[in-house]
Amino acid sequence: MNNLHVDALVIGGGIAGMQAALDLGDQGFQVALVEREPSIGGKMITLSKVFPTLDCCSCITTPKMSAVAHHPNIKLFTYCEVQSVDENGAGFDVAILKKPRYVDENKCTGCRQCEYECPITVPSPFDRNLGSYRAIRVPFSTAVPQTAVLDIDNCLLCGKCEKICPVEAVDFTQQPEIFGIDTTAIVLATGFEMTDLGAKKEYGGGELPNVIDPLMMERFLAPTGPYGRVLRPGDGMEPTTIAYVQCAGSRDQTQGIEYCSRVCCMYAIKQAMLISGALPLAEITIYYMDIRTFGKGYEQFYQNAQAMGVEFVRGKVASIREDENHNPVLRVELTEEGRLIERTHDLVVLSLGMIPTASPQVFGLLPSSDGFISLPALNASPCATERPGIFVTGTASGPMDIVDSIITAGAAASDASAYIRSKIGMRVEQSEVAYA
Amino acid sequence: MAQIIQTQQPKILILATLAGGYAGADSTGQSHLDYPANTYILPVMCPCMFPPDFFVRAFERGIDGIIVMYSGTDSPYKVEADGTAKLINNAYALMKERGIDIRRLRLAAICTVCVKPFLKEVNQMNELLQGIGFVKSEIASRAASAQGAQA
Amino acid sequence: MTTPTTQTKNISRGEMLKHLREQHTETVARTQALLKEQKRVQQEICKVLRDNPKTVPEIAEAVGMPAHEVLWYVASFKKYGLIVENGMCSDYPLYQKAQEK
Amino acid sequence: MPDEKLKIGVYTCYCGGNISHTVKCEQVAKLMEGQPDVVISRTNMSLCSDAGQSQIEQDIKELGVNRVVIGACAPSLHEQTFRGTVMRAGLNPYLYHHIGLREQDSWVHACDCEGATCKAVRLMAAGVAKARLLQPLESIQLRAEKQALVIGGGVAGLRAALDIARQDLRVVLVEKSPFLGGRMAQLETVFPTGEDARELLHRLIEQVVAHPNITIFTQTEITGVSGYVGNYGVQLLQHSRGVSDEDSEKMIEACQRLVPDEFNYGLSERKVIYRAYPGCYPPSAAVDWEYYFDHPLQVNGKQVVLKDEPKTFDVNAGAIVVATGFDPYEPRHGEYGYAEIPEVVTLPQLIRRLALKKDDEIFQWNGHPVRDVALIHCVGSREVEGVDEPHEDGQVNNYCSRVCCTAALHMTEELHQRFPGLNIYDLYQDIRTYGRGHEEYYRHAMENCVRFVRYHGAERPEVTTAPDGDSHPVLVRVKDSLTYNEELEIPVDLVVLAVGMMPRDIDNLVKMLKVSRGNDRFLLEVHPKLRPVETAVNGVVLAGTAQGPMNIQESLSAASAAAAKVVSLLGQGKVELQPFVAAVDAEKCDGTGACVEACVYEGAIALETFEENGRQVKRAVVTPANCSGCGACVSVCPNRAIDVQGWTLAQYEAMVDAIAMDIVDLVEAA
Repeated sequence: MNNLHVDALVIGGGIAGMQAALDLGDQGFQVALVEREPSIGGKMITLSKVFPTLDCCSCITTPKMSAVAHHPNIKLFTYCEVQSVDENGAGFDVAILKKPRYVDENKCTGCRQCEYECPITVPSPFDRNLGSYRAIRVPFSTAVPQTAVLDIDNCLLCGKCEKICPVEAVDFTQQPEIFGIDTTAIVLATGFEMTDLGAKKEYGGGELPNVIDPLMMERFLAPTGPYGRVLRPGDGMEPTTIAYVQCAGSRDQTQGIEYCSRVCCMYAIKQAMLISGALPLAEITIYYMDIRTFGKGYEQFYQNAQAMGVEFVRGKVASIREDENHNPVLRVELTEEGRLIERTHDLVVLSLGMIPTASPQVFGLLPSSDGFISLPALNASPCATERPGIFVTGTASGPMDIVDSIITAGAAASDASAYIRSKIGMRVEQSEVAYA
Repeated sequence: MAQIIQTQQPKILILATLAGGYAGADSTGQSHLDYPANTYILPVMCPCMFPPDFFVRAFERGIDGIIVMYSGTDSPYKVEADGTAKLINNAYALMKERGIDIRRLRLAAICTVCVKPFLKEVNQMNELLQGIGFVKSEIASRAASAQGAQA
Repeated sequence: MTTPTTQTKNISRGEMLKHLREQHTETVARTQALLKEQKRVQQEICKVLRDNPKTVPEIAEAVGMPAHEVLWYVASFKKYGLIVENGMCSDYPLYQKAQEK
Repeated sequence: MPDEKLKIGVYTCYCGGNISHTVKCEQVAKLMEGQPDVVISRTNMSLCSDAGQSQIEQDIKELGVNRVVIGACAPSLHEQTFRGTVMRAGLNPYLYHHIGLREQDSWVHACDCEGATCKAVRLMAAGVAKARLLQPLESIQLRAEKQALVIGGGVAGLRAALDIARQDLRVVLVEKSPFLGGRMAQLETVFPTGEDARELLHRLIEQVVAHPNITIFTQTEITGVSGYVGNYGVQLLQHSRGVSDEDSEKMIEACQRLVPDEFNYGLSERKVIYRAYPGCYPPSAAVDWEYYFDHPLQVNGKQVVLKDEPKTFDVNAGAIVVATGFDPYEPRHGEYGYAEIPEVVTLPQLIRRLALKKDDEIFQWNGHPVRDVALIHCVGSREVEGVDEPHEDGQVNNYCSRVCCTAALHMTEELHQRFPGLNIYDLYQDIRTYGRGHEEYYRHAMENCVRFVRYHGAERPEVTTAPDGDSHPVLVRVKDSLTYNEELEIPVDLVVLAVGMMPRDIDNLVKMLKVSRGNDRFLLEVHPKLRPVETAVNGVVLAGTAQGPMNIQESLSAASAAAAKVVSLLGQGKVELQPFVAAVDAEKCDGTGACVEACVYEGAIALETFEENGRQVKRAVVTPANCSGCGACVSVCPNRAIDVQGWTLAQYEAMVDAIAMDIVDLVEAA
């Protein structure tokens, strides 16, 4: 096993991981970035536009993806998973599983001829399974690297892709490989998943086709989304009344998720504004208990949404059923009026919360009671974990939005670089001028 | 290209500083606020680089109105505030000489978040130009009347 | 290093696939069934769309499938250029067969 | 190179629909094909993506494109990105011109697709016209001072200083007051851990003080800033401490003059020779010169009058971290009865008061026992223009201050623990306990029978003095939307205002540093996601609450992120500056000296004598590192012999001509 040596290993290629890698690389450290998916970009690259600036999300993410791929100090490993992390005195030995892409990364040019040729169509998780791609494909249009990946579990093994590939990149002989990276410090940026759409049975998520999760709505609003417009997935209708149910996956003891997921208020408001832009006649209602628009410029964003006519209704949604036309019917307790009402909408978005993606045990760490990595010194070193040399950033350290993820990425890079320097000694040359 | 049918509109050139007006125009865009499309914004570092004849030349080529959106006293450049005002005054003198309505040139301090002032300036200039018409006809009629006077 | 690999690959390409098929008999059987089903649905939907553009519920009724499944196929056909959107009927976009290139 | 044939590549970006929804990009691209010297004109869904960038690289390499024109989002977002792209393809990065078609076209002319398209065509044609005149430029490399200046000795400044120092850079930490610690020192415990605030703070201060790379200046103001990234020159004015370590006790004892103690928000008094709090750093007392007024002291039988002898220091710094912090919102007189009714206090005041009376078993205020308390959220936060009264500067605080909800509920927990019988009414709009472990405070408050009352922003609670003879001194009137807008009249003994955060009065510093403020008046970052801690001024970064409301954990993260930026910038000991400085065409210069006269930058331009054909001639010579690129010299040169590189007059004239041209002519040209 030929070990690669780096100063820092960043695990996770979402926005936090990319930013941490860039901040470390810019300081002159050698960095390896490991991503389990075939492309970096994380959750952020799937989003439409981002609050509070309403910048096109791709415009913020893709340059960072590109910068990571081209950075002279960053080595990128996609489609790789961390197997184990062992201390070796000077740092950590990390065993990494490289999953077979069945495509030679050095040869593939991302021309997609294999994808067009492949006869099997499968649901695309990038589009929350509402869109599709082929069993062999470039994961999405802005993927980095622009390299195809073959999904062997859905492959006919017909060999058409291999035949059509102009550069002979398809390689059925690939096998899973384990390789090692030894590193002085580790930055965990393993990110989040949405809470389960079906977790709250009475809301009908996963059962009712027109009750969806917010990442689905992100895809509908994105220019590259599965329908190219906002349609409800039940029957392809352009919805005219859309409801958001806030705290559908947070602040809920019955789901075992007692914390606030921090982003749901803002993404619901943002999506409401974007829907108003895409469907000017749409009526959008947000059912909420507390609106938490606490970030810089966020309160004004909320006020703008109110001015645009987005309806904010304070109420507890008790249950959702559907009528004979598959329209979701919400039973809502209006807390300001003290009565129960029923309202029918064309489409309902459950504002789900965040749970951590990776189990911290893989990294020899214990989770806190909320499931996220425990932060033993959050008011002194907010990125430090229980294990010296391992730092955490982004949503792996708790729910947070993109702005906060990017800030904590800088902080983790700062903490990690101080740690690395204390371990490997001073490397940067001393300044010529002494301070008087 | 027949789809692009040009409706004749007066043209407004906006020379906007990167530290002021240009960023203000970007802020206006980020707020998705509408203003007329006959506006052409060129970024400048500091407008005190333009000699007065630059403006006159632009009018003669068919630019109907020019707004210099500078950063005023907030400028990162020491000379911008006073220097630009002086240059604009010199340009006014030259415009008078050539018979160009001096209202066609405006100096306005626009900051990075000056969305409302930005819109006000653009709309005011646009209204003015709708009233006083194209610069080329103004120059032509002045020239004609000058010729007439000579004759 | 590239050349010998390519050669080996060339010689054993057919055998390699055969070997892999043996390894993945279950997957292959499943995906073959899936392919058959996808082809059938594609033919049916394209038949329905041959003459007039239709909405997803109309297609669903014509082919006897749930509307949400039809929508998934329609989105996929649209992505890969088999069908195109053409106007709206009330709140529903209309789809029709793409012109053969 | 000079004779190389021009080959311009033009790229019009859809920006994922942001541009193409309004601007007919394909038409724009088609028209650009016909512009002079254009060899390729393309559109792209997302030019900034890796695939988009690769396309440009490929065209440079394969088609020999040697000038690149891009129409996309604002240049502030991606001009740098594409400079990198063309550079990777082996082209000089300044042979590229960027046009903002999104913020300045598609987003502002959404209702006028045709007008927006015409505008795009003219702007792109102007871009091509400029591109034809672009010359390769080399960035200016300057030695960077491997030292950073950190302004502010609160938790963010301390953390930033420590993180920078740990990376082998030197740090000068400047604090205006005589003591380190900032606002965090005024807290007792911090949420959500309940740790002792000053103990945490002191651990950080100890590390900062012990670090050999950090020099600390207390009682010091910034009086001047000059220079630029890598080489800022900063003038410091340090007031005398007035008291040495050894005679601190003696002097404090001798001092008789009292002033309100800002550490306790005016709830107590302190001497003008003082320590902020026991255990503060530096440990020696200091003189508060603002209120000292030559107060004579009796020391060892002698009368002593202390004198402030301020010293000035010049410090060189490659980068500056602004960590000037916040002020708690000070309510107006009469706002919720503040400063008129003695039973109305702010939350920070209550924290100090409870700390001052740590051992009290009974909660007393203004002489009466406190049985019922009303806590009002969002005081000085979430104000609405047109509804809430504007502040002195005419603005309202329309932002959420982020920390007050958790801080207020943290307080209810403390009150409940210390005074279990206390009734607490919590008047709020939305409870924003968003952080990890914050929601617990909300849950505990409900378990602890805090009575929550929800008011609407437009109908804020009213606080009045109760009529004589009432059971309680104060009445709070509020419409409670939790009980269907019932109008409540709550008699209480104390009203606590959960005040928000205010940007500090640092106008002088803002002017000196030339940084800008946002709509909320906090200091403004370049972009919340692309460059979240950097200001528009190269080398000046933000840390902590100077940028906006944050809690301690967030301030620490922001400070570390700012430190990472500073280290990236200065770690190599050199910075690169853009080459946009004046350059003289020696052929045209005839030494009038008009440029030298017009220039206000020291050492930027001078006349030098050269020998030309046996004659002594004077020619202007620019020193690039000192030139700001303002161009004052350009407009005064009678011979057009001087230009700002990359922004030449000829380029502007070419752009003006392209804009002035009729579209019909452009179409014909195509």
